[in-house]
Amino acid sequence: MTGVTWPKEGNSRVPYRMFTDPEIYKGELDRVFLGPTWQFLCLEDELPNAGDYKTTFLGETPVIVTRGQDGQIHAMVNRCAHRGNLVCLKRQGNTDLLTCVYHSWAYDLDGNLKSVAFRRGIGGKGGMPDTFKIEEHGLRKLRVDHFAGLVFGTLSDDVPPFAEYIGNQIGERIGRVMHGKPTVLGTTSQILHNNWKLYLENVKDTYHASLLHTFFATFRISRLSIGGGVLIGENSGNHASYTRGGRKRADRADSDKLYADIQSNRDGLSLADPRLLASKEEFGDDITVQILSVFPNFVLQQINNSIALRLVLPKGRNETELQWIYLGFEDDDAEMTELRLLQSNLVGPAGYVSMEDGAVGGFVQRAIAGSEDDLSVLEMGGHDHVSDDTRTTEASIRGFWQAYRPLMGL
Amino acid sequence: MTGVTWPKEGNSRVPYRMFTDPEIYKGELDRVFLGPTWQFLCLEDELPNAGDYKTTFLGETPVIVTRGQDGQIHAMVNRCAHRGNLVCLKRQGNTDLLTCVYHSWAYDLDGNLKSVAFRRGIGGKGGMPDTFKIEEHGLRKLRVDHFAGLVFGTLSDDVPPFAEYIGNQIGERIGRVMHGKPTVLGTTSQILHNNWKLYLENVKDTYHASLLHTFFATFRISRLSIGGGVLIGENSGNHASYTRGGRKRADRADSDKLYADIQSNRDGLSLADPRLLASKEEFGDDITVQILSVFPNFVLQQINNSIALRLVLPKGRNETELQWIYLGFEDDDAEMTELRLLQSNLVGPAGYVSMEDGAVGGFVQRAIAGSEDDLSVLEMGGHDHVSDDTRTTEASIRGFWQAYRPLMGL
Amino acid sequence: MTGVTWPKEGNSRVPYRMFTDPEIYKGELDRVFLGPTWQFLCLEDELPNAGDYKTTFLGETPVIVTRGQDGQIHAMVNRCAHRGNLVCLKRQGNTDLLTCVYHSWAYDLDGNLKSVAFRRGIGGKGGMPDTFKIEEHGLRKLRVDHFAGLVFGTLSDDVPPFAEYIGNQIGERIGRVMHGKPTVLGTTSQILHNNWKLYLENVKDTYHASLLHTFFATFRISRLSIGGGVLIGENSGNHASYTRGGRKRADRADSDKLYADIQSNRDGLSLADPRLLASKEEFGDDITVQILSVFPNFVLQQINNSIALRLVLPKGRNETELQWIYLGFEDDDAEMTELRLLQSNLVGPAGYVSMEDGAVGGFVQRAIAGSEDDLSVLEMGGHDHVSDDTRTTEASIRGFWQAYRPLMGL
Amino acid sequence: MTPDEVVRRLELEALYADYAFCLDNDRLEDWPGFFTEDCTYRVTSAENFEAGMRLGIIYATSRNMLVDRVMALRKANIYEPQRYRHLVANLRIEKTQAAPTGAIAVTANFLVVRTMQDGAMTLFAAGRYVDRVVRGGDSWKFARKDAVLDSRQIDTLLAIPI
Amino acid sequence: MTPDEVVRRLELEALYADYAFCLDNDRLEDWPGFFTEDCTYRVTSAENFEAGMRLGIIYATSRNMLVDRVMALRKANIYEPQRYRHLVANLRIEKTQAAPTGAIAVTANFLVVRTMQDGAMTLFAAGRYVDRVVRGGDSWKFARKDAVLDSRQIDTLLAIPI
Amino acid sequence: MTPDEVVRRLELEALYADYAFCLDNDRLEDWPGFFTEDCTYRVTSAENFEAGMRLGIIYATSRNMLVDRVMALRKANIYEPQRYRHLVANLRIEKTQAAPTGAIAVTANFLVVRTMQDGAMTLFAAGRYVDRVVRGGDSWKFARKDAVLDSRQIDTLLAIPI
Ligand code: FES
Ligand code: FES
Ligand code: FES
Ligand SMILES: [Fe+3]
Ligand SMILES: [Fe+3]
Ligand SMILES: [Fe+3]
Repeated sequence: MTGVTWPKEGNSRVPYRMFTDPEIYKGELDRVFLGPTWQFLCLEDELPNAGDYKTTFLGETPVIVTRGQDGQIHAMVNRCAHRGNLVCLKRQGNTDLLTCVYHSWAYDLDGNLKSVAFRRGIGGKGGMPDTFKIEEHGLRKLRVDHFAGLVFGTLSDDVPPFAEYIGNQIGERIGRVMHGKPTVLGTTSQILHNNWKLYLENVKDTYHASLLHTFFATFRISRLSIGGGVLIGENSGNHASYTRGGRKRADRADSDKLYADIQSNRDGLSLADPRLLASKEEFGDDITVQILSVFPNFVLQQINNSIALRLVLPKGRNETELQWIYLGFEDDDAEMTELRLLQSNLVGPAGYVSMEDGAVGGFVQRAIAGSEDDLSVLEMGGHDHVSDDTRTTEASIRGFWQAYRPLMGL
Repeated sequence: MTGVTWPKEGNSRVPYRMFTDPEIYKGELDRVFLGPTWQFLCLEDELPNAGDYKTTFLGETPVIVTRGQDGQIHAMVNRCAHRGNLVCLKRQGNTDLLTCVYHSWAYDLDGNLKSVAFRRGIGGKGGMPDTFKIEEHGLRKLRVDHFAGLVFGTLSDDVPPFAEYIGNQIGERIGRVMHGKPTVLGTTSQILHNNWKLYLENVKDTYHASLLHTFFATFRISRLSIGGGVLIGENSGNHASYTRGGRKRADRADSDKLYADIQSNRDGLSLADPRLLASKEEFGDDITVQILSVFPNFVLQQINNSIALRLVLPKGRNETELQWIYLGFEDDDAEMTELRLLQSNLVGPAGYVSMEDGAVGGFVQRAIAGSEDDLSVLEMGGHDHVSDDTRTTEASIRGFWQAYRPLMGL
Repeated sequence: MTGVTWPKEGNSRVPYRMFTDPEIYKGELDRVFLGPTWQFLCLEDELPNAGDYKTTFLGETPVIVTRGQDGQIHAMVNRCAHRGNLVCLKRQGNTDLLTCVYHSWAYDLDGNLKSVAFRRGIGGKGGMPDTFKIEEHGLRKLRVDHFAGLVFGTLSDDVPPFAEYIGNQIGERIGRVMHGKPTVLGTTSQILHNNWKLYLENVKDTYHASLLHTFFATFRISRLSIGGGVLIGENSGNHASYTRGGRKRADRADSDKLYADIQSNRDGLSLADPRLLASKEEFGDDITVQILSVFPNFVLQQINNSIALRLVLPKGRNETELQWIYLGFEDDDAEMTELRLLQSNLVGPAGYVSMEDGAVGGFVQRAIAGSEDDLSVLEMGGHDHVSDDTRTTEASIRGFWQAYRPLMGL
Repeated sequence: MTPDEVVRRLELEALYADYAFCLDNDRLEDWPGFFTEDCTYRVTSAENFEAGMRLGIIYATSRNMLVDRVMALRKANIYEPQRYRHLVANLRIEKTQAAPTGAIAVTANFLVVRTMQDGAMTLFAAGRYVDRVVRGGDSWKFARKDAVLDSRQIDTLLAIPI
Repeated sequence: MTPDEVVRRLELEALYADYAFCLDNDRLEDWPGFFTEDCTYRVTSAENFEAGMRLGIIYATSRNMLVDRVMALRKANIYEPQRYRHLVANLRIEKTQAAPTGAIAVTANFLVVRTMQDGAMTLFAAGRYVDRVVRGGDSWKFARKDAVLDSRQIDTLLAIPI
Repeated sequence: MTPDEVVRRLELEALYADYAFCLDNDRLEDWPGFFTEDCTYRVTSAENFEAGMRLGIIYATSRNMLVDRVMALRKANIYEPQRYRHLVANLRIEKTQAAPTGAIAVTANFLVVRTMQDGAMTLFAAGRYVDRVVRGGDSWKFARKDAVLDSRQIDTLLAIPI
């Protein structure tokens, strides 16, 4: 689409231009975010009652999600069919009718135009011409699909249903975490000074975790030397990585040896208040960390008992909003809730094992200025993008590009 | 000029791209603001004495307006002929000579270059070559015209004189308001996060007032159900809308019925201190509200006894400065002045019936992101752009596009 | 390279577009700053010990400068060969290895890749393929050259050695000022709201000093009527201007006459505490002010005993960072140091004779909006760019454009 | 500084803290209570203020007008959810003023940061209060308050008072 | 205002000044000392706070957890050199509170400007402290501190506490 | 806190309020009067300050040099019309200091918002004052004032002092 020709090495090389070029970015908004992809809209439980609504985005396009009178969830572009005003101004609320403040055109919760103020004019003067058909002027509707209490939307008619889009393996991995009726413990958001794809690469990057996040290695929460692996979906843009058996501190010596030369290792550190790292077996499979992504911009995280959804919203070619929704489950007892709240110190903008991810993308963005024609190197674990029972690999990042390139014609 | 082809429906459809495209914006700065249009510079009375000057803009191009020794008002581009420095740094002042601070080149109040520092060099060395002709290096001059105490300027030689440009009807409407020697009661300014044309559409939008500004309807100051209409000039970019007889609260019941279903209606509200809405018959024609615009970016407002000039300055494709100059007249008595000051609460950045206009353009700008190829619908009152004695119409907005499109070759 | 055709008048005209056009700016980053030019990196004495490093920029490209184990100074692009992270996050420091925080790839002080974390994978799984050659993945290296304790770098293999690049005359002028082992007295930085070339023009503009900086003329520190001149190097982008005999207040009357009509002259001003202007003969040649520039963006200043380096860094087409490094010499006594500290009030962001330079470029940038097709006039002192013993000339600015245009193909 | 002056200064600092708390925490209904019944309240720009122009962006000549302003903000006007954060500092009591019972001229500097529902923060206003306070029963009230903004420009709109 | 109240108010103002000084001048090791051993410290957003959601961006339920936070910032976490500048003002002592010896509810407004090593300054945070202070020996300590940020968005990351 | 300490703290707060008022309201001619005759005044960056580098962006070693600075700003230097708004808070008096008559080490945090004539506002400076004040007759004066800016970057220029 844009003068760029992809390097012959395929997915193990990425031109830095992909993170800086305004044309690429404009193309993505259209071809990826308004294209054949599923994007997270909300939790079913965020809209319990008819008339509940919240607003979000497909890329930079504002979207309304509602719970209709029919009890179903609907989604539409948040742009009035008259002169383009935002129909919903609040981030969330409850209403019978979606009424645009500009000229009071009113839509039902499915986005159908119901009334046009002064449509017939006043005293026989003014008003809309007879040729105006109210049914031709609804809000633009999204396709909506559900999975494990999560709601996704798309503007594409061609993309397969969500379950098919993610495939069985990834589906099971989502189900594993969403094992109950979710309750929102809180939300937060970060502004990242980098292209959205640099954050996605970071999420899929099983290689960096124990190296960049020295807290991980230092307290032996997760190390590459601990068992684990990465699953890559049939649609290679979807992935799930996992760490196993973190809690049994097997052959510490060995693993320390492996990390000995690596700066990310610090010795002799221990917590004055260890409650932070106390965790409870919740999933019955001894998987202590699972990071999962659905192409293009949704992340589901489980770190011990800390569970969070992350939505990655592009805000320009070198700015990104990272939204966090922290979850518990309805049947959590007080102790479990407290555990989740304490473990939330591990993640988010101030997270012991995530704060670096808020900055590293911006470092890359700054470093590649003036090097748009250079290439990043993605050869860890080879050149392909298949599941593997190691995390010492960049396979799932290559999988991301494998899914991304055809959409962009690259 | 730019890949855009206008929709076949003509002025009753506008591509959202018109408000977002950087090429369109660049084209406007050149073809509209530096083109064959008249733009407000100042009030004659703002520059009472020879040597008085103030600075303003044609689009983004800085301009100086002066009162010359000849008693005439002159205007020039505020850019030194030497190396392009701003000649006037202050927003207003008084001076004999316009001296550039960079190298002290000095211009007279008409913009003619009068002296070049060290033009002959020093001790026979340096200085300007003999080929340098001082008379070839003046400031770029504007054409200036006057109407009812208002001063307008243009860089075009082709645009007809101002009176002809606006036509008789609009001219009378200006004269009606500017019925005395104006005095400035104060000024303010708003930064709007939208394309300048979204604000112009809003000003010309007789349909929105009583719907968006619920204060209007709630206190029955102006309703579409009250008599009124819109005048559209021969140059359809100029308009004046008016509300009649607001003060007699005729058939309140009827009108309440009309507004019954509309959210903008609130019942049972009354002011604890009604002095705010006390107004005085000033114009002898029972017109309580008149909003007038001169293409492309000047607005004259009368709301009861609140009179203000508004200048709409583009500051990028999605930012606009809205400048307000509040007026009274020399022969106002103290009571009338107090009335105008109190009624100024109706307008401006905190105005009871205008604050929404400061935000709604920004809402549209945000809503149309990712929908540049969609169209806004301007069918209220039909498809043409002629005067009508109803305000339930978007005719004057269509008139704006009718005037705008040929300038842009659209 | 870009639709621009240069005016037939040659270097005595400059299209304002050169300061506003995004394409021109992008071209400069590549052709000027990453092209065949030498740019200041640091003082040798800023990196006294092996392992010392600091970071700076070539244009917008981040650079690391190190003192290697070999005692030599090395420079490389500050971008990891793996996935493009900034290798050095701190502005300065000391280290044995340059280790990237993202995945712990480690480089030696010359920029050679030394180790890749988990290169061989773990337990026979993952890791880099055998085809990966560590020696092919170092940091991109700069050529480095030294002159009079100053370190310069370039990414070009073709540009001649630094001494040749500046030529003898300019070289002598640098040596004259850098007469000892420099010590840094302090640093500061200014953000200028103008294109970087407007600041370079200002530095080379011997015509403006006593006119814009009225403090100069008012206190008779430097006047065009005092002896002086400008040297222009064989590479006409390099220059040195000088003022002679400022301290003997010869024919004050004459000179006052010359300045009589010029606004920059103020009479009867004297300092309540004259210590500010007390200065000491330091260079034995009675040159009180010398301003020197090396193409494209380095400045060496001597004003009385105030010595400073200035580095001009582009931060976008209309923003520039101006970095100052104030110097003394190791053998300065306390009195001399105090003298330099007091005289530093003359320069920098609050400098009596430099604060105007921080703003005037921004004034030009604002003034030329909408006048991109107009031309600035550079005819003071004629049309050529040769050395002259007058400062009433713009010859060295024309020299700048003479050096700039071929690089840009203009 | 006499003990009375000490107490007065601290009471006035508390007054401004309470005033800011009211506006920053959506207690608009309490806001008119900080003023006398016949108060004058105005938001204006330094430019207008120093030119002696009486026009205000908001101009009220009675406490009831403040009540009306709140009512309109609650019931009539439409604006996006937003909140302010006032920082009021550098309180000055004009030396020339009479006993704590009399009217006192007070000035203070303020910054107002505005935060929109999506989290966008802007430095919305900087300026000074030029006030006249009087002792009303057991508390201090504003007989006159001019919120003088340094800037002539308002970002988008001014809904919540300053 | 009684003499005791005068002293208490000024002591509390000094407490917040010392607290800000500690964070703004890289004295992180002193920071836990401003809290009681069983303190609760939380950084949260107005949105979460007003929705009664307990989640914090930082959430600590003991002074030792603050010690651990400092240790991690010093030894484990990686972030660019940066500094804060706190402006704390509009201190309010809830009238309804008991004698200076007992626990006192205090609120104050703050701004935090963050400056990076290259000189880039941003308005990083605006909000209010909602605190409970107790008399600990000869000084005041925070038994509970909620730093409630007006914005739901954090620029890049939050390393140094608020 | 003794009654003397109460009075001293409030007098010093008033001093900083008066100092800010002078700079924010174009009373530059009054500015040198806040200093002792042999004062040292400096505006510098935290980077220089902490590196022990003596260089100042402004560096004056006498009140007369401040008088000269004002004269130059009025008569010689050219800069666009602009105004500052200082917010000074978090005043700290070093405990270790002597009686109110002696010299006192005082620190305070400041923000300065700069507003240009067109209305553009920027957060111009954030930082701390590191001062030494002495009792001069019936008022406090600065024997030394270091305005230490957190940022190494100055936007455009620094004309009006901090
Ligand atoms: S824009 Fe929505 S009703 Fe007009
Ligand atoms: S730019 Fe105006 S005199 Fe040189
Ligand atoms: S980016 Fe540097 S090690 Fe991976
Ligand atoms: Fe990570
Ligand atoms: Fe309106
Ligand atoms: Fe200069």
